Amino acid sequence: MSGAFTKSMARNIFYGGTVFFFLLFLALSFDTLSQLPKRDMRANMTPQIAEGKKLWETHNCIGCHTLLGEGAYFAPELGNVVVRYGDEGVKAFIQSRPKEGIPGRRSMPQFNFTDEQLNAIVAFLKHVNSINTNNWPPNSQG
Amino acid sequence: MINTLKNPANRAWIVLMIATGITWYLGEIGAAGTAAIVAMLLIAFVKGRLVILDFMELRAAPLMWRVLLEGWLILVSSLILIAYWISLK
Amino acid sequence: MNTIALDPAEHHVKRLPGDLAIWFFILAEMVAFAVFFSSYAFARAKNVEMFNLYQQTLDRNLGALNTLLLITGSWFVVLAVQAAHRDDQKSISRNILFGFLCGGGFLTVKVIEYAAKFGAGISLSTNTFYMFYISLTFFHFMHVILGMVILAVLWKQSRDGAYGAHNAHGLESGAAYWHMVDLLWIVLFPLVYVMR
Amino acid sequence: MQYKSQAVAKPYFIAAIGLFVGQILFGLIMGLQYVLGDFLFPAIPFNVARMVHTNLLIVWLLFGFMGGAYFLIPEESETELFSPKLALIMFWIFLVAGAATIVGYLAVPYATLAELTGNNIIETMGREFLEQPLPTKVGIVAVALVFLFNITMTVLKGKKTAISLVLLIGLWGLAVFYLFSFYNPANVVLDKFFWWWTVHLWVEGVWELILGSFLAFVLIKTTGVDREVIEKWLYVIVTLTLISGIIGTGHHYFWIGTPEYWQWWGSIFSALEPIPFFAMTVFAFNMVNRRRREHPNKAAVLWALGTGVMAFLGAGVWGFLHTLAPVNYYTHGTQITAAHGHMAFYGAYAMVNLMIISYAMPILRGRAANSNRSQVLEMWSFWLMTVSIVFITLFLTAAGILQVWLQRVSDTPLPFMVAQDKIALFYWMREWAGVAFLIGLIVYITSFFVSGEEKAS
Repeated sequence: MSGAFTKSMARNIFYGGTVFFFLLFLALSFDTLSQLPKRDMRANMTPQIAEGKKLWETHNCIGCHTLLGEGAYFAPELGNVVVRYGDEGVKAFIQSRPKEGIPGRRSMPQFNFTDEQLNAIVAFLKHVNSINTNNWPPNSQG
Repeated sequence: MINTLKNPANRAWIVLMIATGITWYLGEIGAAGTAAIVAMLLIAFVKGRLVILDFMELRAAPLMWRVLLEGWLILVSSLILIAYWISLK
Repeated sequence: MNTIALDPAEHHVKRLPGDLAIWFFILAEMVAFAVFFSSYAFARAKNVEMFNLYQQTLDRNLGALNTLLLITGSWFVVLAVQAAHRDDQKSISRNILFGFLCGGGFLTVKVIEYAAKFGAGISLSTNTFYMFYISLTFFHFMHVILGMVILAVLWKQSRDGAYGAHNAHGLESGAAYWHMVDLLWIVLFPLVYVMR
Repeated sequence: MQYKSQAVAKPYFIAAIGLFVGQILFGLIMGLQYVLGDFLFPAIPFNVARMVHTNLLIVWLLFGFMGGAYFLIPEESETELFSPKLALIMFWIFLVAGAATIVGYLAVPYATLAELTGNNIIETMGREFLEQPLPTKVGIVAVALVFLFNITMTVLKGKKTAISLVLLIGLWGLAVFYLFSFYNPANVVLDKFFWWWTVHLWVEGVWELILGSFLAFVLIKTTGVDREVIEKWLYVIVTLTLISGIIGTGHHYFWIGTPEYWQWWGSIFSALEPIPFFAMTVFAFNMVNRRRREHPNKAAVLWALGTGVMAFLGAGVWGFLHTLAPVNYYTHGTQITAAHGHMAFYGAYAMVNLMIISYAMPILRGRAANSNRSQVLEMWSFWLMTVSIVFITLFLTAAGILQVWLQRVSDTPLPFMVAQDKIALFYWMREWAGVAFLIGLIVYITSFFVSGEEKAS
């Protein structure tokens, strides 16, 4: 007979282990939150950027694109799109989407944004591009 | 005194204390390089094995558990050795 | 629940002390540490100069002192288990208490060491060496705390006479965990503080 | 059926399967849009189809979890449900709210939906998987709380077993971590950081407790192995899950603006995440091999074994493939992630729900197990769906490897869409595997309507 195996011991380890690792996770998260101001460029935050994020969300851009690699994988990464196209290029692209799509191609809807809204979106994307992401993505193609 | 030394845990404790002193001393004299690394790993291995066998009392445990724990020690020491060997090249 | 707690050497029964469940947990923890240790070693191989440079800033004396404290703490707990096997009630709780105090000593020394490092503005994000130094030692630090919580429970239970020659099961399980904390430090100390 | 009130599980299971069908149909639409880009455009753009696909998945899994809990808890607690009536009311509220949300997604543009549903009060919409409008989010919380109240009261007045305790912790965790979906700061890094507290701590944390307790319950019932043995292993497995999975959250914190050390913490702990899944597989096979009786419901046992294996492959192996930071640097946000997601969700959560449905449904319909003919059909559907998902995963993995190669690793990286065009063949094959999956699902549903000699309960 090699060692007993009791349910109460297994249960205690479950509770103890869970609490232990959750506390460790909290400690690491706490450190992360204290480090983030140096990395997330919050000092540059403006109402315009916040407005851009809201537009990004209310048009469900993440349903096709990725942002810092998170989202759907149907359309290009946008965390660095300003590097690829430049501010004006991004605006022109969004504005020029045909209402009925492009025959046979993956199509982006025409959202009829105002100039002000387009500026906000670009401000948001530029802000995301400025975040310290440990050099991700590997190249400008995202 | 002799009785005290009959207890394997007491013997292990003495060896562990001395071994720690040696590692510390090696650090103090700035020992580095292959010989120092091998010596320290060897000391750590001996110490770890004493803890496993005499503190955890796995000397008399089913072979599987001895193998698992001692295997862990061998695995970790070897991985460290390999990494340090790479760094010396 | 009750297990045979007789001296196995006399009876030639191969027996794993403590509960099988705690050994699974110990193994899982040791696997995590093994990956961590080798990550350190291989990360160092890519950046030897930096690791060697910053290793010099660590306090080897405090590290060695902590090794002695943990080894001694472990030893006391072995004595407690042995006391349980011969039903020496008083000695059980006394030795657990000594083990606990050694753990407390370890934490105190570690806090002194951390205070100096954090005071110098060192954090997880300072560089890869300090990232590993803090991660490994802090991960271990929390294990010492958990081990001490376990010892505190064992101490309370032993004072209530929960352990003896025929029931050392829980005590052995907690002891095994405490020895693991010791074992991990025995690898960690030379690896992070001394080897170069 | 041992307790009358277990019957409330039935509508939950039926709704779950119905929504599952919807999920697959929208999956097929998306699959086609991958190769015929303007399919259904502009009526159903890809982002809408995807939102419906993933939200239906979440909702049907939640229906399955709730139904499973309503079935399991009375039997474990050896008492009637605290309030079957409340359970039925919540069923209709959740179903109507869910359906209204899906209709909202499809009927009006998302921005209009946001406007109409008070997104301006608290901005929570437009984040992956948490696209639900504010009223739906509040509704989910309300339904979850009432459900938890009902279940918890039942456990409190009855017997407290390990299975019901683990299940309760899982379900409470599910509700608590969903609350992070209400936190959406303008700071995108903070937003993403806590977004994972819902998403990761669900699927690689508390949901696994639900999975483990369902699996343990069905194994006790079908194998007759001692409860004591099974519950001990349940504890060991869920412990392994949480000690690897909680810090494993770090594998999402490599490239989203969070500090570099997560690359180490995340890689190390998520590398351990396959272990609990492996343990679960070994556990399931072990218990079935040690069975003390031949349960007439062979199909349920097949699902139980299947969920162990597929969860290990999908979540464990396919997760490990791209979880180490140096690999993830190249694979992050590519079809590799999609491949892993499909097999992991199917293997871990779709299959465990199908398992509990397979076990409970015949009992709810007044028999120990379905007729042989029905079970044979169900097992066919098991193999059809499982093999299809394996192929979907393999094709997406192939597509992903090529994508990584062309777009990320290459010295002359191709633009996203150029790379996508080059791997279209794999998307076509994935779509056909998806069609096979739908056939499997149709076979599965058919098995409910096949009669034959039934086994008395």
